[in-house]
Amino acid sequence: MIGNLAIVLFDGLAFGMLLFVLSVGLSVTLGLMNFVNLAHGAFAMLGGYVTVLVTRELGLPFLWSLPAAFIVAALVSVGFERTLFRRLYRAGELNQVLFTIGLVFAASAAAAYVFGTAQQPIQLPQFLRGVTEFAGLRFGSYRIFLIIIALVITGLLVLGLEYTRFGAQIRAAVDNQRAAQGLGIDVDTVFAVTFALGSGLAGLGGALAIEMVGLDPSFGFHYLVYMMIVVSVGGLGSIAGSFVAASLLGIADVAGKYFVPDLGAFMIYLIMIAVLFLRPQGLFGKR
Amino acid sequence: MIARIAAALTLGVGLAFSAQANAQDTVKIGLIMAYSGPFADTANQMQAGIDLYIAQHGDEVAGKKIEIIKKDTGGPKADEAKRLAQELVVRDGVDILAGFTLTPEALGAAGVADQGKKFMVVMNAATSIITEKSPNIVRTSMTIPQLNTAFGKWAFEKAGVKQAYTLVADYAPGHDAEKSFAKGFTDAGGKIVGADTSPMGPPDFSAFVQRIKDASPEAVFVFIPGGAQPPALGKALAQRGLTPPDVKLLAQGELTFPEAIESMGDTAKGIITTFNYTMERDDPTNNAFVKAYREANGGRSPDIYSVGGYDGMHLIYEALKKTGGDTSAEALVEASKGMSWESPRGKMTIDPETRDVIQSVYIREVKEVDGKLQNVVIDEIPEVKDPLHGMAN
Amino acid sequence: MTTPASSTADNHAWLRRQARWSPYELAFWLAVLIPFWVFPTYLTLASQIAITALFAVSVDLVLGYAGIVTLGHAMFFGLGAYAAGLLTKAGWGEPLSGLVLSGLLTALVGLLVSFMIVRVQHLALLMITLGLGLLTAELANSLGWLTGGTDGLQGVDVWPVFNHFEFDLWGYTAYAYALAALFVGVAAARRIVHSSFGLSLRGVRENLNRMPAIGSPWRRHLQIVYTISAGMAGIAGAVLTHTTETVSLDSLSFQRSADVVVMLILGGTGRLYGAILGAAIFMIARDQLSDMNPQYWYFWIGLLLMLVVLFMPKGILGGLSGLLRRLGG
Amino acid sequence: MSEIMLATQSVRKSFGSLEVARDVSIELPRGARHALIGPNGAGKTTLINLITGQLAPDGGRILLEGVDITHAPVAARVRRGLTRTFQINTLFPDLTPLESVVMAICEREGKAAQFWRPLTSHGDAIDEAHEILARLRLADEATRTTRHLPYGKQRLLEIALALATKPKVLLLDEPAAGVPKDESAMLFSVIDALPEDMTILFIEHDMSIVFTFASRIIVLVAGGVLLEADPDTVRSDPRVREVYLGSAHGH
Repeated sequence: MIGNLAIVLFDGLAFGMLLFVLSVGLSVTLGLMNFVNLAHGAFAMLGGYVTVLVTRELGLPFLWSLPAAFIVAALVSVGFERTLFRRLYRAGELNQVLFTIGLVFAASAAAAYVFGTAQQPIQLPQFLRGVTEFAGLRFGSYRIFLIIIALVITGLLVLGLEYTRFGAQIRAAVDNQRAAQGLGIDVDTVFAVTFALGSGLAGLGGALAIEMVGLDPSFGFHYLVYMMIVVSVGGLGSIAGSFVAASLLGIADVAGKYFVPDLGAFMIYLIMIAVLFLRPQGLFGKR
Repeated sequence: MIARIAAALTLGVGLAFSAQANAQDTVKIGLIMAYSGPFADTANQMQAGIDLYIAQHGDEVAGKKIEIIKKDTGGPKADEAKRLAQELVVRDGVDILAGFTLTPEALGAAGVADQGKKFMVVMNAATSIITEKSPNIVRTSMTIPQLNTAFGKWAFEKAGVKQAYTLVADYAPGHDAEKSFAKGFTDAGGKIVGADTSPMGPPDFSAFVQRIKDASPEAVFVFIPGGAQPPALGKALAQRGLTPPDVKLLAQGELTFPEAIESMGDTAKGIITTFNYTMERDDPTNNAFVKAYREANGGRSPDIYSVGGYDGMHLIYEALKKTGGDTSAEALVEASKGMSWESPRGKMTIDPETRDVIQSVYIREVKEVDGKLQNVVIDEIPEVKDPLHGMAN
Repeated sequence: MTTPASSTADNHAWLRRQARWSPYELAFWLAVLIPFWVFPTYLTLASQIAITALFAVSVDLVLGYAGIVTLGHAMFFGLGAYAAGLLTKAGWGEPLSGLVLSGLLTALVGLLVSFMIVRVQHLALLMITLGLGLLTAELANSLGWLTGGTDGLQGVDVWPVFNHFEFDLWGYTAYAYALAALFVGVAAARRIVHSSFGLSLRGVRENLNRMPAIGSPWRRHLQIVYTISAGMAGIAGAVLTHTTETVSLDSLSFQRSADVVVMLILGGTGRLYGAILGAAIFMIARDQLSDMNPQYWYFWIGLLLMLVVLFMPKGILGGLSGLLRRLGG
Repeated sequence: MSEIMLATQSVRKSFGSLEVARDVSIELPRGARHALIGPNGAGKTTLINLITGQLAPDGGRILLEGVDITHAPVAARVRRGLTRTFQINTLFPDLTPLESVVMAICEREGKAAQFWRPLTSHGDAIDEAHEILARLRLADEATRTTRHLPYGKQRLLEIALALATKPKVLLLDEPAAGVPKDESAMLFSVIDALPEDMTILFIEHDMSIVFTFASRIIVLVAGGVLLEADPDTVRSDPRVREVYLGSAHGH
């Protein structure tokens, strides 16, 4: 029984970590830049298709495709940010919503046109397939890999934001744009780099998601809701918040399905509503 | 200002207003499917089947030209399907309504086929009651009870499974599959030791797979929609060691679609599924169909949706030949009843009473053939009818 | 001090002018009758536009006038649709009373939900409305014995309107029925918007912080408008049930909630007619584009949304009225 | 002795370790024209927030006409006759002054929730709004959108909105903030003309205005009341001088 519980917690955590990698970029851009980027899921989808192309068409190993997914998603997003999104920073939330949802429509259609509507299978390296036995329990190797990646990302982000010059610039620009400009910080560049970082993480998340949840042109819509749940429950702009929220939701979802299968579909939503009703700013939110 | 907008709008509609060519020498077929949205792939495969049939057999039947009009529901959207059916009838003047990848959409449009007296060919949607909604409806796919009741019986009698656990997706087809498999299985003498339904959200099956493992059944029966779910479930089962030969894994054929097998790898070996069409079945009609289909679709293989569309067009063509071009629903339904032909799936007959297909139910197992994993037919249950018709009421 | 140029009589007159039916409005309501004679084969589409427009107007009341951004309003639309459908299944197929009953039921649910809604704002509000909507959809799926699950409700049988007008294949009755519902809905919404209550709602939207400082029980205002809006959305859903005799899970779906908000922003919020225009443009565009290209049409819809944001940030109606004002000098 | 309209009794408030209100006890008799002064950061706006309920005090009581309102919500206090204005314009940018004031009157009269009645049927409210706007020299701008009004007019509208609630006690938080000197004198003459039985407490930095219009002055320093006295006493009090000089040189 204890063993079962351990496995359920582990599986839930792994699923949560996938949600975390997919969402943390959105939390950063929404929290730091006040930009409602519903196209975040579209950048995740882009990362996924990059992985498919790199592994299948170029024949490179899966691990190589991960940085490629990050970089391509980051570069494409920064292109959009420089040319289009930046015009919307002052345009109000509703216009940001309309514009970015329009982008998701267009991206989804483009993906269907280029890659077709079928699911995209990928081949994992041998060491990520199958299971790793530990204390008599069988843990999915890929899930272990996911958890490690998520922990590394969390560590890098927290360190980067707290202890680097650039992190300090981001925090300054968020607190007070004008003051930051006065201090000689190039706010434009800070925003662009932050945006690229956030979208790059989405691309990485999309690449990592294929093995767990598949990839087709509706990915950008499908996972948007889950991303927004993680971001709102965790609290805008909080990396630790996203991490905790994603873990909580992943574990609660799997544990709920395991112990009370009839409530399985409701669990995530019930938790979200309860958390936000009691703490509208999210678990780690400041406002 | 508002008047101007209204004027501009009506002008826009006017431009799009297509003239109602009601020429005597064409047969118009309106296809209603979810070409976009989460079920787009089903529609695309079916469309490819339809296109292939027309390419092979020409677009003229009984001296009339076949004209196809495609309508996207973006669904599952019952109300959209109904509207599109109405518009196809009153504006485009179609003679035949066809397609219908999704059950709610077929049910939504059924009333139009009845009210508008149009022949309606359901090429996929698989809930039993659809054909009971109007005498003008004929189906060329299958029903879920047809496959799974027979499969349940087979599992007990032929595979020697005594007890099984069922896991189905939490939507109407899943519930149908659970019920019909259990019916066939328990009627034969088997025992269901547990039953779960998994939500349609993100495909994370770890909790359900653990529940199955806790129950340590002899066999697991699974029904889930195609797409992202099959590989995810296959992998989750493998991680818990719930794969053949330790545990018998039974499912409807979506679980072992080619993309899913590719993604699952060796863990797919030994999965036993039921379907009314198997791409790998060695048969001259089928081999020719598969070859032509792949050539026309950049290497993509056909599936049951493709065959549903292909056979649906065959039914329409042959019925039109029989009626000599008469497109009235009455004549076409009469012509369809009892029609029998060699399809890529094998022999199929339109049941004159229920207007559903009488066909073979195939039992397949994933095996390695020439170094490649694929579904191999291991048994065939011939001439199976839908067991539910006449029972629901 | 000289006597003020304006008098209180001027103020009365100015306020009356704000609320008056403009000639444009009258022309609009005449123009929507045109399809009966000129485009009789588009009446089913027109009826669904009218239904969606009524739904969008209900969302405009809460989003455009009271500033409650909701991503879960399909909850009420779908509840109304199911209520109307279940009523006919229970043997009462009379449509008009069905509308009223469905509207009352959804208003009641709206009232209950409103106690929760008015305690949160911003992202939390958005996500709670979204969560409640998703929960309702899941609930309808799991109550298959009542709702028919994903297959949809079977056996919906609606009696003729006024015991005389059958819902015909062409959609004459459907369009007339939906249009009448839309007109009544807009007239009611107009009255609400141009009441002292409507003014207070605009106050809430414009500056929530000031409302308590002028003694306003603004939470109660929001509850009232949310309840009215829920009832109106429910009626829109019931009209869909009556005109199509189908009820399915997608009436409750997140996509329907999101689409209606997209249409509303597209047309322009806080203008009532923006909701109607947005619904019409979105649905006509979708119909025409998907006819041309059933597989990839939504690429062009996406492009349309992006272009509207870039060039008409106040929505299409906002953009048009701005343009007109500039042309008029 | 005239009746005490508003009283605070040992009101306390801290943000973390920072005490922003230290046992503040003040009393405003009916018809008072009191000024609340003190250096930046003395806690003047915080005190108003505490009195009107935007902030909840950590301790102490607030009485309006002898009734304990310490825990009443903001809107309830307003309906009892305690209203404030804001130092930073807190207006309705897309409404006209006429609409804003009519709205406030309808809220006061409890008619705001009558969604079935056209606005134009509230004739008395419209007339009263005109009267208030005229009194604040806003009649000519009554139907212009607020966001397009000159800043000085917007400051007047701040007061008009407060007056529409028919306050018994009116707290004005720097009504002339950001207004040029000549205009601010005009603004205060408008305030001075308000009904005599209205109890008024205002925050103001310009000492000449304070000494002209206030009958009594409360000096707040570091969250506590340093002194409450008539203008002459305050003017000559060495501690007040020190605080102001000290604060001027202090940082």
